[in-house]
Amino acid sequence: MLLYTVKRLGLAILIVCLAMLMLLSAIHMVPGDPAGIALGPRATPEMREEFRALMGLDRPFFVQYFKFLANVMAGDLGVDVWSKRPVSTMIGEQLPHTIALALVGLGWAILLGIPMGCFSAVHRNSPLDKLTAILSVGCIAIPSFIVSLYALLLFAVELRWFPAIGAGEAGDLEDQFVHLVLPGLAVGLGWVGYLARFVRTSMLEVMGENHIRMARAYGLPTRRITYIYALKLAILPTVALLGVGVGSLISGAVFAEIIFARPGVGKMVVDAVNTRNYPIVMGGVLVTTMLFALSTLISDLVAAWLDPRIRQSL
Amino acid sequence: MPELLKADGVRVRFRTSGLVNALLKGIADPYIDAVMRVSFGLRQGETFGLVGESGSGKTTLGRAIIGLARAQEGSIAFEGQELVGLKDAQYRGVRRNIAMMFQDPIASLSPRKTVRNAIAEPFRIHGIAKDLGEEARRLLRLVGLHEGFLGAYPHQLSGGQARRVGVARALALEPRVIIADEPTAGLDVSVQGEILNLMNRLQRELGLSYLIITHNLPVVRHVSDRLAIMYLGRFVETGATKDIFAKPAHPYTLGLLAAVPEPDPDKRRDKLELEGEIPSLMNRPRGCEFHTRCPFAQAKCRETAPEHRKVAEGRWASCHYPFPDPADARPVGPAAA
Amino acid sequence: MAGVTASDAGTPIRRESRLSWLWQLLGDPLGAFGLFLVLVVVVSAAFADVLAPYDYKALDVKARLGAPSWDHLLGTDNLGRDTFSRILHGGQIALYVALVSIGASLMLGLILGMLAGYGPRWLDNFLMWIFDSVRSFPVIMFALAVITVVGPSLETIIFVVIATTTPGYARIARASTLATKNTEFILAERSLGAGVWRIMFSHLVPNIVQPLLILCSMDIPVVITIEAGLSFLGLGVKPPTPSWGSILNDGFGFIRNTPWLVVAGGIPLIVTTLGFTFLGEALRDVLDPKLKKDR
Amino acid sequence: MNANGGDRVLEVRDLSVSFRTGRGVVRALRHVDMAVPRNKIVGIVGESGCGKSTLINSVLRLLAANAVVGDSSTVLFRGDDVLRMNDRQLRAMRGQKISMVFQDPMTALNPVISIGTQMADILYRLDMTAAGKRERAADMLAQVGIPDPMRRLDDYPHQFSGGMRQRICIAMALMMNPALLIADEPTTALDVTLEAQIIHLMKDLRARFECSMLFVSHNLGLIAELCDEVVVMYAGEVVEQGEVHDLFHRAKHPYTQMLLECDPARIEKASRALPTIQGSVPDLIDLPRGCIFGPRCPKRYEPCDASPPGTYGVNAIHSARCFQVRDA
Repeated sequence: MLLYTVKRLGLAILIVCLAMLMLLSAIHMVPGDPAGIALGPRATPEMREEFRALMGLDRPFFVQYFKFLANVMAGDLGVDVWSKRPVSTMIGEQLPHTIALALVGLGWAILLGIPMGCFSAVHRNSPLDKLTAILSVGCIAIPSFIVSLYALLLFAVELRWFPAIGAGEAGDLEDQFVHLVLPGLAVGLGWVGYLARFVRTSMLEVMGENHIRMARAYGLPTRRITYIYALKLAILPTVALLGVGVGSLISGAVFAEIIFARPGVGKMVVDAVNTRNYPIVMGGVLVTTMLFALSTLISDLVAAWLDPRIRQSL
Repeated sequence: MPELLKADGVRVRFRTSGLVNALLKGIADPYIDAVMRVSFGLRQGETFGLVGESGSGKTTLGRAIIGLARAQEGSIAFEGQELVGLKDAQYRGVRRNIAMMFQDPIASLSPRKTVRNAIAEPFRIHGIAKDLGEEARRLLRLVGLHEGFLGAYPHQLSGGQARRVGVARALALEPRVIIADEPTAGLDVSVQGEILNLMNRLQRELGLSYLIITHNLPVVRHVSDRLAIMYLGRFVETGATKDIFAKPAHPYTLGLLAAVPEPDPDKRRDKLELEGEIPSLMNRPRGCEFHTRCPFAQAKCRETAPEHRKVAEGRWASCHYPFPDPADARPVGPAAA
Repeated sequence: MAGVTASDAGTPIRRESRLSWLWQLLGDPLGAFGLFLVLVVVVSAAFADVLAPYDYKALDVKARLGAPSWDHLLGTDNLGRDTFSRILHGGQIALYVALVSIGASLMLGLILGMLAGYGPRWLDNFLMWIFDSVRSFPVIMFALAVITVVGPSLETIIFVVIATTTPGYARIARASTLATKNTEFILAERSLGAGVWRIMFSHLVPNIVQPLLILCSMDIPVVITIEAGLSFLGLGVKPPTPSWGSILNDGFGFIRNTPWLVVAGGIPLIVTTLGFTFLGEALRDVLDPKLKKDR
Repeated sequence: MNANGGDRVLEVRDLSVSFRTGRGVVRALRHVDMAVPRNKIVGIVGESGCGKSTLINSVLRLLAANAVVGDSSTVLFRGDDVLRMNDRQLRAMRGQKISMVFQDPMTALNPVISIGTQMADILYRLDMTAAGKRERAADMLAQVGIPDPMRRLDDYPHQFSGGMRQRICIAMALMMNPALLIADEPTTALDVTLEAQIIHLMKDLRARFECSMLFVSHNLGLIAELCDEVVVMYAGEVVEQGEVHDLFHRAKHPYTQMLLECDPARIEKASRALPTIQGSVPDLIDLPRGCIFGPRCPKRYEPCDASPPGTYGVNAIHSARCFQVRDA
């Protein structure tokens, strides 16, 4: 397990480093003046000069890269081109909202998706299984921003069950949570379907294995076979998948934040793209990428720990 | 008689884990020896059997001869031409002379190609311009299948039929040697006999030499002229088949023969010959590698490894204390009955 | 020669129709429904010029933000353009982006995946590292970063989609290659002396391409969603080119008073994504023998 | 209790099983009659597709969903009809009174649950403490020759070799002291020296546990080695059954005779011309009109083509489904 952790951690770090390299080289790959590209046509020559100095664009690329790495490690993501506020502070303000949104989305997915999948697998080919299949495939197919828009339209504008916009009063947890219900569902709905399908498939696969036949032949109670013998094995790939889910939830969060006018990293980055505020875009993308890498790392490690075959390999 | 194929001190090693893994786990030698310095010769028209349990290295040895596994040491010569160290492109010529039949008859045919294409494949690979349809029909006839099979896909064939197609394909380039890996695996007894009879007829008609890799002792007793018994990648005993079955020289051979149940309820055994399991290749025992399971092991066996030495005319064994004489060896197996 | 004809040689061969999968697909209600939706979308996009009652660019300020009526089936937008006509043309953009980028990802992914799976170990490790890094960007975030640098355009979207979906194809191609390359039939080919290229293209590709094609049909809705999503953020195709996303974006500002714009803009997206997803699921069930038994 | 219930643990009467498939109805088993007497080992032998697996799956009611069992079929386990049991009765029977050892020990154990838990779970019906169950499990492991059993209870299946896993499976099968043990080709996946060890173990255990056994194999040698009675199956029918010595030395059915002749292990003198059985196994969807073995039988005569033969007794413990036995 230790060996696996070390390897997996090393890989995660390498991946994040490469991702940063790609991000940094993006502005160098396009022909033309990087500062001009990053700041857009509205920028004055002074601003470009300032940007160059800020990003160290006058130095060789790899020096820039390692400087950048060092800065990131020290928590310095540069400053906002326009307001001159540190990007890390700005992200620090927005990030909790995005994480809360992603977690609520993930919560919906786990709470609804896994039981749905188990139910389908156990009652395979029953009418309810077919209904769940249609529902979950539908959930996967429909884009999250359509769900957000229609949810906003139906529950907030027409029915007025939930507040339409904003994140709720600061400090009022209940209000904040009420504001999270709708966007969270919109973000997580696709994953409800995806998890349901995935759990169903892996459950069915496990249920067909020889050792389950053997457990049946020994007359173990059906419940114990399903929820201990089969689920313990079928849950492993699902756990590993949850980490990947966070990535797509972050993508979905971008839309939910804009549609429900919520604060968050996604909204901040989209605004920055429109104003050509490259340091914020880069900082925002970097932080979400790290968040994604961290979540896949954690879910992989949890899955490995749950599996004695990996856990006991050193 | 001159030897068509000659292996001398062949050693095949595999890397067991990546370099990083080996470093992290502190494994000094991340290699295992699947085949450990074995030597034998195959004569024209002869059938040589490689016998062993799983992990004995018999399949790896077969694959090393046809160049699917790389021999790190030793020499494999076909008609005097050295094969070890040849590049893949140089091996092509060799592969017209040596063909291989794989263990699983159906899985060794490309699942999306018809029988006709499977049989024509060797001609295409070697750029031999012939009437491929006519060749395919001729080869099918040779192995006793009618033309209706030309358009069939592997999954539509029975095990025996697929095995025949495998034989036809192996014969396509008119090879001198055929390496047959478990030619009867997965076949029922009644079909097994047919495949062996077919291979036997082709051997007579075409003057083929066979290297048969198997764990099936009752079968190998009928089809092979000479045998090598393998254990942990080494030859523990070699010699003429009938001699080995009549009077095994190595305790492992004795145990192996005794482990084959005899289909006669009057001859039930009450004693077990071999206990324990085959050790891991990662962790070879010191001294004689068989001593951990040998009922006759003595102090010397735990200390020094025996050489593969001549114990009688045409017989070699890797044992410090081989069973010396036919009279002393207990009769085992149906051949001795 | 006596006894040439073998005992088990005479069993009749079962023949299967090559098109049996199509009948199976049509026999599955969801698959047939998905196919129907896909056909509707494809036909309406292909014949958009003929079917559209109005020029999608034509402004009619007097009729702006009109409700659905017999003149304008799905109403008009804030500039008085006919939403129905814009949706038909938007379908062209959506399908164009999907086909071009998925085709490219499939080819690229197949080649890179086979290289990783069949090539030396270091190449495998290197390629996997790159794939994992690209995949570690949340797609929309990656797109935003690229758009900031090169500016929004159709080509940018296609590039982003290719860059983000190729690793998925490559990983599957690699996994199938690894699973296939040590099977006996590949070893048998090698033992006959077949070269690397012959093995890769004549034997590997036909055996690994099927899961990739299934993934393609599942990815079309994903790509259409990315295009529409970016256009919704105002970072996709440039106006006045209609895209389903930009129609939604136009409507979003008026969601409280004239919601039909958002409703109408969302319908084609739902129809398309549902159609392709149902079709893809049904195709996978029909073609994947591993899942067949579970039906 | 049934009249014969006293000395017959299992009695299969007129068992017919068909499978509905896309190509048609596969008549996998037809009118199978057989029995396992108390404290006897009965071997079922036959080539692939002969219906051995369908037979044992019927006994345990583990048949696939598309299976149809004939109306007049009964499978009596100590007098109770297994085919007519409800789920609760079935569960009470499985594992407790009938248990099973599967073919492939590598896949028969759950990889994420420790051996000790899997073994103790079988005892879930007993009113015992967890520690007591563990002790019982360790005791069983010791009986099948696993060294240091108490410590190994917490290990997972991947930490055991194939031979060890099959020993564990046997230990699990004997946990509840079942009246009938079904072993489905338990040594096919093992090497020959391990096979010999497992067979040796089964003989050994048989002497210690009073237990009847149904042993399925395609290997005539193992049947001869282990069994008291033999059932020979061909294409879904029992063609011959009898006491093991009687059957091996005085086989009456041509199929049995040829099967014995074909076995290379029984051919004394090394030979390059091995006997075979002409023809191939019939299609179970489209059966021949007369005797099922007729098309391949060298001794076929007029009655064979007209109608299928019944089962005719050779002596009290030996019968064959062949007209020649009737006419003899």
